[in-house]
Amino acid sequence: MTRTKKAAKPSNPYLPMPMRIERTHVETDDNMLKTFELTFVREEDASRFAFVPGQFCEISVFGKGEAPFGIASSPTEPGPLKFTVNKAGVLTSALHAMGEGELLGLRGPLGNGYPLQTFEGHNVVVIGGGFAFTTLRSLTEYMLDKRNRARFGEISVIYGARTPGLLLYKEQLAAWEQRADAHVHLTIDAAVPGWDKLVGFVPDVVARVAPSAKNAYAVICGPPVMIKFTLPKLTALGFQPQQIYTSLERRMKCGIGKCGRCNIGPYFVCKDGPVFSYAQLAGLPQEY
Amino acid sequence: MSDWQPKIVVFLCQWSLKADREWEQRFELPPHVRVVEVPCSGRVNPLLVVSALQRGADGVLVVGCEPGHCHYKNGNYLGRRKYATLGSFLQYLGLEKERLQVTLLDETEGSRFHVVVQNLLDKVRSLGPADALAVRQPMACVSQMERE
Amino acid sequence: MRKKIDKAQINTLLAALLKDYELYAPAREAGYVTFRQIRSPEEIVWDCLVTREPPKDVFLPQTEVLFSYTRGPNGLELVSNEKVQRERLVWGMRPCDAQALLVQDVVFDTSKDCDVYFANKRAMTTVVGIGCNQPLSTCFCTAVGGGPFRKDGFDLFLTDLGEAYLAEALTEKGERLLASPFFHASSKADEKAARALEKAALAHLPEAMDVKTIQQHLDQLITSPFWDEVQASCIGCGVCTLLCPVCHCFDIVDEGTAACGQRVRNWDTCQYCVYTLEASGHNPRPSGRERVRQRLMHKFDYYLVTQGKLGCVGCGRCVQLCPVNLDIRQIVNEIGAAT
Amino acid sequence: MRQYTEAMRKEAKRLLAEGSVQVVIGFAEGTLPMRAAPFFARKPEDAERLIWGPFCENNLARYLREYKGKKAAIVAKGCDTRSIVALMAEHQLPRDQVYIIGVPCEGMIDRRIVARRVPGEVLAAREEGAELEVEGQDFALRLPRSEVLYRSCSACLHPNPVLSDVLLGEPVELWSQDPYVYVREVENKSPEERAAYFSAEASRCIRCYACRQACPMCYCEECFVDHTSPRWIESGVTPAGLQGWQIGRAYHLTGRCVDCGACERACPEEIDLVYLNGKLNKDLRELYGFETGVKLDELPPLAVFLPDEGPDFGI
Repeated sequence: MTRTKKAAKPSNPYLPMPMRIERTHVETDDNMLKTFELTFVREEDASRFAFVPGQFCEISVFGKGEAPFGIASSPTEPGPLKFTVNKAGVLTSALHAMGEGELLGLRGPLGNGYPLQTFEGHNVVVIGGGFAFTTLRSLTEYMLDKRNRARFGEISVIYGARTPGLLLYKEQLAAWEQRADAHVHLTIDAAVPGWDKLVGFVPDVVARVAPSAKNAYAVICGPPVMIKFTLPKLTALGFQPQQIYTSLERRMKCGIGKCGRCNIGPYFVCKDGPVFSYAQLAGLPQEY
Repeated sequence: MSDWQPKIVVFLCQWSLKADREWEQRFELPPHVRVVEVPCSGRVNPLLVVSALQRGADGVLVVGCEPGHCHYKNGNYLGRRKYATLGSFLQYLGLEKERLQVTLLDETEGSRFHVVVQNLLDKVRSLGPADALAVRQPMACVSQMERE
Repeated sequence: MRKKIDKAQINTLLAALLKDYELYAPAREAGYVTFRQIRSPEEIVWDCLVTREPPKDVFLPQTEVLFSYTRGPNGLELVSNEKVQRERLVWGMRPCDAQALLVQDVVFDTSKDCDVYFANKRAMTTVVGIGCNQPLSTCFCTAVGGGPFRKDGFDLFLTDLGEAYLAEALTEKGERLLASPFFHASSKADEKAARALEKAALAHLPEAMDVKTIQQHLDQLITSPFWDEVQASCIGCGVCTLLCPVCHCFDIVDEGTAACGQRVRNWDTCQYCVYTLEASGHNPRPSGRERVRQRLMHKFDYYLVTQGKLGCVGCGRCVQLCPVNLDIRQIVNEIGAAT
Repeated sequence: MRQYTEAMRKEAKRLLAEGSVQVVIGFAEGTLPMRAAPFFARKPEDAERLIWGPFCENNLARYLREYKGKKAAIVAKGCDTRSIVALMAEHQLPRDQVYIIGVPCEGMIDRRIVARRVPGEVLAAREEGAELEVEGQDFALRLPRSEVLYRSCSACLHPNPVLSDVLLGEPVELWSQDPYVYVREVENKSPEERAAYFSAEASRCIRCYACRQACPMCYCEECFVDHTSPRWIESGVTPAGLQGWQIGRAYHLTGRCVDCGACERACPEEIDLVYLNGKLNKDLRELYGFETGVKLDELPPLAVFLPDEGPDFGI
């Protein structure tokens, strides 16, 4: 096999783009989740950056390394890119300590994103739990955008958190609730004074709301235990594995299918995912 | 070489010198002596000593409390075997044994602390830079890391 | 094109090549032979079939600075380390290691998101292979689709004829080497001798595995207690994977402060318990059974899906070096019976 | 040494048939010459696969952590039993959860020394009295056992189990004169030579952590080298990263290492690891008269002190 010189010099996929923290916003009353709004430092990066809901980026906190985060804003939204970060480890703690005006690195967009073309013309049921609602926010906002709304059928959102204070994107949720063309079902684990919406775990709420599987797709993101108990409910409602999509979380380093860390079966979550249908995941080791 | 100054890291028990905090006012330590206060000399993780050496310290001083005066009863004594074995081990790996010093000071002995640091500085200065163990890549940005 | 070089001439040739190339070859290190950079041809150990470390470090250094970063008054400055300064020559690579390199090519040298660090080194390297006249008892290249004289992946291929090497150029880079006056014409008899050597070597090696069947079996074994038995003796070290010529997993870390430092990649392995551990404490591969399964599945199943070939080249390093004699050949043999 | 095999199988079969243990940890025939493989007999009939010989080099005590809360029997030579005692002293292993099948040991054979002493690949090897008979494609020769022992075995002070529930065979006689001869060799070098030696040995490390994983005493839930905050050691195979790992690993075993040499046997890069822990063990012996894993009720040496012991604090 002859190795000839490539026509164009490939760009280096490991070099991050410089980003400025425009604004930060604490999302939850436990202070563990913070949304970072990032703007491109270089104009050429901003113009080149095009993404679909469900894609993610590797955020660099220099000195601490890189970690993957789903893009929480929708491509239809003007202004900065949004990322919501749970304070869990070394990098996210350092990130939480950073403020407006500070510099970060960003690589992306990475991954496949939600299959919007597949969803087109169908009803979409968005199911989320806890802080795994970031790319679901992007997806919902995208579908509800006036330029896109007609491309999709009925849109339902079922979103639960332990307490009202732990729901992300409260303003956004309120805005969606006002719309006639979206069914928004918010739930918390146990009743508290002042909460007049649903009470109960997400799997039970899914059973109660009972979205029809006919001509529909479900997208589900949340803690493993929520997903474990919601899947049978969806199956009972008639959803086939190929109608249910999820976005997998794995430790990812390179984000481009080289470092091997996020391997599940023949897939790399970073490159072939993070969005998969349960039909794709059937028969693979449950390493997620 | 002429402008080389020995870098010293001091792990100072927070209780030792407690009654003589003014030592800081009475004399100023040279800028290349860094004092790290620790809860107890006996509880200093040996990896801290190794880390100091790996980050370019030429000498390490551990200061604990006088016998019988440990705030935790016997932390200073519990540290003794640790420093004896660690010092001997590092020496075995090629480090000059004078570069790791342990001393016990009364809570009023700020002035003696000064002398101890000065003695160690003199000793390390006469030994020259510590080069037995590899130091971490300099924090200054190097574009290429050579790998043999 | 084929030519020949007398063994007496080879060091003179290599000494000349050292002026133009960084040279990597099997050479002694402590009490064993490993693949490393050499400064003089005398360092080369010619009769070592399986070097302790494979030559993968030439293209994917175990520790590699990707770029350095500085945050100064002008914002963020990144200086990439992707350029390769000098041409490299890998001398005496064995066919199994070349097969591994071909697997890594598909991973790294992609049209989208090409790994420029790997690709630049690959483009700047000429690879000279050598056939294996006397395979070891731990060699099983033929079982996994390779062969002791397989030439894919090489620019130039040598066959040891006793007093001389038969040299076949397979690429332009190989032709360039073969143009050296140290090479002279070879004969039909030399080629015949080379074929005889190959035949003799093959007699020492096992038959090809039924790869498709193994893959089907593995797919059925995902939740099987088989893996509990396999992993029982595994101690979870990284010997098998770090020294595997195919395994290419790496970690990316920053060495430095927020103001300035380097982004570095280091080899990593799926056999470490911290490899998949997430900051939340969740571990998708929580025990030895998942980790051992991952190694086997990746090599004997997933690579077949993604590349149409195995992720094992039969070099036998893991067989020789496993501290607890966990033998991948034996595991693969037992897969059929376990289904 | 092979004479123990029959007695071992019988004992294992009895234990498994009675159900008094869930597993017997021992060795089975390896897949290569000069190798035995750790083996886990779970059914009485598995006992037939147990073997004993000069290549049973692994310290099986490292597997006991996998059987927490279960009753396990273990085939243990002198050093393995010392590890078991040390684990008990550190409250990692209740005495009643392990049944020790003690085996007097004549020292394990270093397959790497043998490989270097013969002119080709070793295809078969067997013990014949005090000699090792080695065969390859074009050679067959005999090597004196004493010349091809692991260094830690040549120096061994406890070839007989220090603790056992059943002892197979008769205790062997001690052969070692100076357990720390290899430490003394390095001690006698100049500081520059010692630094150069350590640096050269550490430089070959590939951070596979086989040394750690093979060690019965390296049972930390999270190893210091994997800590993310603080990150104690530089991440790569750089001189500082490798030396930092070797110093940290060795020193964390102070007063805990039993000189079994399992770390060094596991190392694919043949790094001299025994000389590091040997030094720490030698110091503990000379300074405090302490020897790891020989007394059940002895506290780890760094957890205790005597008010008037030396060496005293400096300056």
